[in-house]
Amino acid sequence: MEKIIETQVLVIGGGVTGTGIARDLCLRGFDVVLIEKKDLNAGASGGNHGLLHSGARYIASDPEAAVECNSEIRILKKMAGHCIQRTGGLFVAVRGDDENYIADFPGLCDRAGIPFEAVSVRDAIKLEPVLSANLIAAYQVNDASINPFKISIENMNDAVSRGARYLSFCKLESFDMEKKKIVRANVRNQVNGKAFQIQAQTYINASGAWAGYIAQMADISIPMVFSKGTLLVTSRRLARHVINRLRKATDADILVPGGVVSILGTTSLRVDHPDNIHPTVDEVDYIIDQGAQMIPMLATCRYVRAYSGVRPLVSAGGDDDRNVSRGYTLMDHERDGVDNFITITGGKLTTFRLMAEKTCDRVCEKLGVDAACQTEVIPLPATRSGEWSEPGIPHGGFKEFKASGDAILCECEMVPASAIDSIINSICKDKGTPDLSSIAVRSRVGKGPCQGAFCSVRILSHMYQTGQMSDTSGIQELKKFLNERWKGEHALLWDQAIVQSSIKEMIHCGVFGLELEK
Amino acid sequence: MNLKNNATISCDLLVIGSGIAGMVAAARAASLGLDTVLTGSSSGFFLTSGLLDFLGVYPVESSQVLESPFNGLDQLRKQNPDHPYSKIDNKTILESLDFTARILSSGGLEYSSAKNTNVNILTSAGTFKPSFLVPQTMIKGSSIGSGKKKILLADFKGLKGYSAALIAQALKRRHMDVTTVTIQVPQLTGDFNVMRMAALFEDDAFLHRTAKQIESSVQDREILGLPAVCGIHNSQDSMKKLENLTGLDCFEIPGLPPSIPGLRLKNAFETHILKNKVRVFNNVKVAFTAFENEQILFTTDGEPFRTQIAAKGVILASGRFPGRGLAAHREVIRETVFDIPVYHPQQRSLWYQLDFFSPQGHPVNRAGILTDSDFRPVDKTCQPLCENVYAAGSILAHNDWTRLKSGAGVSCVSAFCAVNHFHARKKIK
Amino acid sequence: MMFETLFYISLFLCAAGCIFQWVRFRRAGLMFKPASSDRFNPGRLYPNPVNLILSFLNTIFQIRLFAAGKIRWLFHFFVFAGFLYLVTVHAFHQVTAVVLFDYYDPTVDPFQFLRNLFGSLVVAGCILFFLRRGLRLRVNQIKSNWGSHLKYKGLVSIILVFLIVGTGFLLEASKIISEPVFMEMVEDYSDLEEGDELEELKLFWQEKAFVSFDPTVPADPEKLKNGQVLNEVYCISCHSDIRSSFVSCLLADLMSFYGTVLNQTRVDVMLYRVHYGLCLALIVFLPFSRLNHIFLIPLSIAVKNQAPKTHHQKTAQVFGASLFACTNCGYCSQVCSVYPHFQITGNPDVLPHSKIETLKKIADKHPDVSLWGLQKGNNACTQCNKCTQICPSGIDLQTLWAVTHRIFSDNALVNNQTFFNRILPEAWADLETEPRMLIARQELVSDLIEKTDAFENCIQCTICTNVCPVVEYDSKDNDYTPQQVMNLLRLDQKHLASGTRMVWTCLTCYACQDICPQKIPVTDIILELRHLGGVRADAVKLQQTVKKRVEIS
Amino acid sequence: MKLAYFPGCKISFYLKAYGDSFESVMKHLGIDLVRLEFNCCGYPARGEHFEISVFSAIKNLAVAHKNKLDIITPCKCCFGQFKHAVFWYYKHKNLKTKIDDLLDQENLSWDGSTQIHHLLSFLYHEIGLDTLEKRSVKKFSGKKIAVQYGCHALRPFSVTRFDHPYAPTIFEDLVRVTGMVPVEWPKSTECCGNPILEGHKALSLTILENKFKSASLAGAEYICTACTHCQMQYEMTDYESDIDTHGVKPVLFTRILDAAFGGKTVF
Repeated sequence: MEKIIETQVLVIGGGVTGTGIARDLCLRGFDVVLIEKKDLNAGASGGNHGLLHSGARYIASDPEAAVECNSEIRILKKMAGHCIQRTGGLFVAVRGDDENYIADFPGLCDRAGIPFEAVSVRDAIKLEPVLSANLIAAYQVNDASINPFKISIENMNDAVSRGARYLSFCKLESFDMEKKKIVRANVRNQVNGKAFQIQAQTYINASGAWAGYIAQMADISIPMVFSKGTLLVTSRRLARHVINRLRKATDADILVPGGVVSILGTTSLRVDHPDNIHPTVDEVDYIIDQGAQMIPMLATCRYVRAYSGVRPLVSAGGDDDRNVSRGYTLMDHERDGVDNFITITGGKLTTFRLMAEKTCDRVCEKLGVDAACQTEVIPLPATRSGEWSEPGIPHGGFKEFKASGDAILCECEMVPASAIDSIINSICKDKGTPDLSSIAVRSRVGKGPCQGAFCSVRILSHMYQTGQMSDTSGIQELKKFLNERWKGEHALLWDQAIVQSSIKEMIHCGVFGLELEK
Repeated sequence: MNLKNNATISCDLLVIGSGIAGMVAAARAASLGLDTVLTGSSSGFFLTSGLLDFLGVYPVESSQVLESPFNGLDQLRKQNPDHPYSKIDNKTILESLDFTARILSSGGLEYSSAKNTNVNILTSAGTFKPSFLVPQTMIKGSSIGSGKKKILLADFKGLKGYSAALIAQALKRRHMDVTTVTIQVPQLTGDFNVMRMAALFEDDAFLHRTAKQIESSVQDREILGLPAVCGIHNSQDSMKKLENLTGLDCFEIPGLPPSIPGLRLKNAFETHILKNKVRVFNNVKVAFTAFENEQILFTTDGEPFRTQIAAKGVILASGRFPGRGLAAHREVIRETVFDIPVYHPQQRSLWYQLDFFSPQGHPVNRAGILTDSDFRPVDKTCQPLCENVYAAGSILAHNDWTRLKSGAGVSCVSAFCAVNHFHARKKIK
Repeated sequence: MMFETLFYISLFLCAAGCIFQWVRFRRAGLMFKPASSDRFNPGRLYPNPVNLILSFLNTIFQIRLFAAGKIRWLFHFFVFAGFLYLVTVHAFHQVTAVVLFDYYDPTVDPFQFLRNLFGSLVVAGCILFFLRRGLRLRVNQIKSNWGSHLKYKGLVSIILVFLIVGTGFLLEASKIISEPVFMEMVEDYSDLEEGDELEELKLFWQEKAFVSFDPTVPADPEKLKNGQVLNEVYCISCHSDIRSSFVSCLLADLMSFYGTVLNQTRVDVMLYRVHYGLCLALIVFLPFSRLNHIFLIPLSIAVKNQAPKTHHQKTAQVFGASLFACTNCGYCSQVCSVYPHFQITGNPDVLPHSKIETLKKIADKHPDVSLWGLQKGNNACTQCNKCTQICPSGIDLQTLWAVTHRIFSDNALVNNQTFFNRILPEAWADLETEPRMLIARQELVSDLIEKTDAFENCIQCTICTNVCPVVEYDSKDNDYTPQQVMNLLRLDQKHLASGTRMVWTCLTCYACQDICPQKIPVTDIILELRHLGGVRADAVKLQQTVKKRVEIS
Repeated sequence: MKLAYFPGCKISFYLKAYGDSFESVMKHLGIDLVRLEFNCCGYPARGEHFEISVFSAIKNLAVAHKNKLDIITPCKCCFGQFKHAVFWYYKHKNLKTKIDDLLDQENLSWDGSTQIHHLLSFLYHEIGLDTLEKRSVKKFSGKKIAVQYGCHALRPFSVTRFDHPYAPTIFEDLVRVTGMVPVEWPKSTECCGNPILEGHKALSLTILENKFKSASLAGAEYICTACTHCQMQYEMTDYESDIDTHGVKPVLFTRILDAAFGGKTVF
């Protein structure tokens, strides 16, 4: 007999939109279940800059999105301030950039109501000494950086604390349809392979790039376009501000500070399928060469990781994916003959709250519930479980925690054993299975220059030693984790990075012989 | 080694690199009566396991673990004529490994092998690694491979990156009879380091206390596995004492760096070569300046105490990327001392496989320096670059040692042979 | 009568001055008394008689000064020896010469000659002094824009001495040429009336002893002969040949050109008053002038020799008055081992003679003291003992610096190592104020923490931590390990790194640096972090000193 | 042979015995020690103020250079500091310019030619073991002694070029000349603890105690030093009575040598 879970709303997809919707619905008093086939932010939510746009980037191509961004960034700064770093942003142009665009910029900003400030070239270089000497124009705007993992974790935590249920590693397999309605969702737990069913009044498809596949299960076709974007993470933070290239939005023109690193991106490459994407050497080289025009240091600095995300876009025809609106797409599938099914896809990290709000409004409408959105007024509470996803800023009281016998397990990002324990606890509380990957989502483990060479073994040993893991899957776990890291590493290996990856290989292949393990 | 400002020293042989290859080369040169200078940093030993592999896996594509390295050697030579082993006969290989074991013994560290067969050593990841020359403190562990022994695994509370439970679970997968015990170390609290742990093993009181803690877990156990931290300077004695105290056979399990067995190896090599009057420039980088009158001239860094070194021959044992013998740039891989052309996959996209644990290994790991049959680096026309420049160790091309499990073997053998060749050539003159 | 009254008044003032100074010295002494927690209490410091005698001999012959600087010794010796004679034999002749020598009279030889001789020694010494000052021959040529207050100290005293001796000579000369004095003498010591005989005596004194008569006595060899006879009858018993007072004689010769005018105005009486007044002024001024070193030096030397033998015991107490024995000669600063420190920073309080001056100010609760500068300067001291060895005043400077150091520590004005020992690195990193000092101090540094390639290659292998003796022995209290400090730099947390205990406990044994497989200059980076933290801490402490100043003094 | 004698700051007050025995040894060897007007080597300012530490050292070298003499010092820290300063002097071009200017004001200059000797390296390389052997009239056969290398001379090797930074041998060889038997003890190249004596006294003394313990375990009767700071640290036992020396006595190498040469030192 298969288990059946009953709920009001089922949210499919644990990205920033999905978790945002879950929280919004909970605040409106709904009973919510969220399923995710992997773990939080496994898709585009985890594969982006972590940039909150001021909107200035879209003033020419998409003025509407620009206005949205401008209002959302204000709300988020107020409501989720602890996930946001108020870095400020710069738009800079270098010799050779389109002068007409530079000239139009102030006017377009004014029209969209986006605050900006012209900065002299000398002042800009004083603000950010890494900028190229070829600078010809600079404007200051209100960009900010956000920790996308933290915002998802916090959203989900808040939702769970308000009664929502979060089921990770649960993949939707099919819908049971009856009379223009979805009556049940068939779900399988990816870890233990057990199937179960979820019965809901409304089903929300917030699976981002996978929205087309989910809709397919309800016999609905969404013309999805997959645009792969690749980003590079430097080993240390190069600039304090978000630095945008002042030109028509194109490749590798944004450098975002993310805690102690900087993130350079991105590219736009049409791919056929959102799964199994990874950065390639050619992309990496291209990004670096482009970025170096704006910030010469990018040509020589060290990168610790590259990663790719897939932008979920709904096709409107045309070839260049950048012309496809970055605005979100909300589809009530009533028009397609399924009454209780809504798809929300597309959009941007910056507007995730707005997307959740609009989606939930539609849910209320459909279910005839009169509840207003509250994410605009109720701040997102900060919890401890999001704490260790903060990039590398060592946490206070180092001495005390050392005196208490705590050991640092991840040296690069200084994550102590106690943090790992508390992360494991919170995963267990969500009925998840703690493993290296899920710990890595919730902390900075494996994200430093060693890319898991040491911390993987240390954390695994720690879990065994403390009995938090006790089966024979240890070696497989280790291999899986390292291979996941490897995806983002192999295209960046030269200079010091190749030294460190060689040492990693020395340990895990040379000494442990893990490649021989089946 | 006190040297005056801008001094010039001359020597028969300059060994660049203080890894296994460099150490063996220096020791061999000293044993042949050559006036030898050794440069480079020996701290890379901390990153090694302390095991001296010879050839553990071949062919790599099929992950064939070799019972005896000689089983795979012929096939390797046939399929890969550029591999360093293809340039040496079996007798010389054994001779050089024997030589290595002897110099380590003279440095106070015993290594042994199991009669021309590989020894499978349990690692702290719970895997078995085929190796050849094995430190005395680990050799007993090879007996558990049969699966008949009743094993007790111990770990120390607070020792990071090592868990008896993890290894035990991996062994259980192989249907072995294994139990675990965790030893408390009151002297060490919090985040302590391996060296401290290892130093404790030289203290008899600590050994007694440890044995006492294990006592109740001994029961029917036959063999005790410990992390490889049992003493720095006198590991064999510490081990013996512990065996007497517990009544169990003991063996060490190598694991994450910093590695104590590696440190012992470093100490043993250094003791031997310093005893044999090799002049050591520790942690000093040399820059090649010129070939002149059959001598090869170098300068060390550190103005104005810069030292000129004039050598009649050079062994280039500067290692790969971690040893800074090779430097990878975005487009190209370079050799750092002479800028010898490096054999490597042309495009960077071909350097690495998508799977980190790909059995055939990453093509970039076969990159390196091509040599003639005497281990002299060759240029594009396959002519030796210089009469008396030799290359040895991991810098040699076509040797993916992490997959082949051939790291130390290639280092010992190529260094040994390169010095022999140099010596022979010098005598003829 | 009036003169005597004035004399006693000035003696009284001098005594009062001495008492005042004694109180001041005691107060300085209190500053340097041992803390109750000190393990070594040397007891009270009083000189014993033997030491006093030894140091008295040193005072007379100025042996220490002779060792330090010959020219300086020369004029000191001239002035001191000459003045000593004048004071004992001339000024207080009633209690010295008159008692000792029954034939004493100031105008007979050898006294008349010796007075001139010693007087001229003093004058010569003073001239040497002025010349040396004027020609910048002064040994202490430390270029700085500070401390002009030091330059004129001692100048007042030497001018006073010079004036006293100068007026003495002038007085003597003016008496020689004085007709009224001559007439008084004739009245008192002869029965001569107006007439030829008197005329003959006058002529003799006019020709042989420069007395200016009005009108001038006409020359006549016959009368002169008679005058000589009269002189032998009446004067010679009390007046040796006037030429043995060689200086005054010379002056009299010169003055006699204006003799008439001078005599009419009774310049001799005037000069007498000036001379006497200056002497009284000297007496009153004595406790406050530089001249008090004549007494303080022997005292401080005697106490120094008295103090306990080991340095550790010595650091318990310093004799307060020895501070004031300093004459600011500057020899100490000249040999100071950390003089290059002063050359680079320009902080005068690195140098001993400036430090003493500042300490005096602290003892006097002077409102304008840079405690910070003094603390920095005193911390730089390497305790090489050179200043103590050379100090002509024999001040126990070595101990003084040690005690000063302790005073600062006791008052929470600690050195940086201790400062960071008490601070949590996180709090330190959060310190909002980026002190202005940071910008003001343009220093050259090794620049390792700014160059990412110095530390970015760290692979977190923890080998450095494994070989670090501090990590080994300080495991309980240590916070970040060496490789974690390197990692903090990678994480752009240099201020946090500079406040870690690791950085300030580092033994600088370079074990980590030489073993690092990535050749990261770990120790050099740690040293630079110390430098960075130190500069920032100095700025913080500078703000504190304003508050502390009140408490310390 | 004439050498400029750089005693360092501490000898004259804290460790007269070292200065006296050093001079006596040099006299035996026919070395003419010249005393010049030196200042601090700059070691105490290392980490405190980079410029001062380098400038102090270079100024001393310039003074020696003016007198056309090489420098010899019995102190490891002074030796290491000289080397360290020279390293930075050449590496840091702006610093060099500034220092050259300051030297110029005092009519000094330095061209890098001055050789810097430490007592041990001088004895080993310039005098030679044979000469020392010949001069040693008295032998202390069988006495077991642990030698204490000082950190700042040993490391970083690339700067100091003293001896192998982890497996040095010259001190042992020199001690053997006097007939003493150097013991192998793991802490011979470890720090004595002196640099943090003021700031972290307890820790400094713990390190010291462990050194005594280690030497005692190796069977040594004496710990032999050739560094002012090391010796001062070991002599802390005179002031801190609760330090357990495990019966090991610290002794200055020059005192042993002086006694061996038949000098005044009674050992």
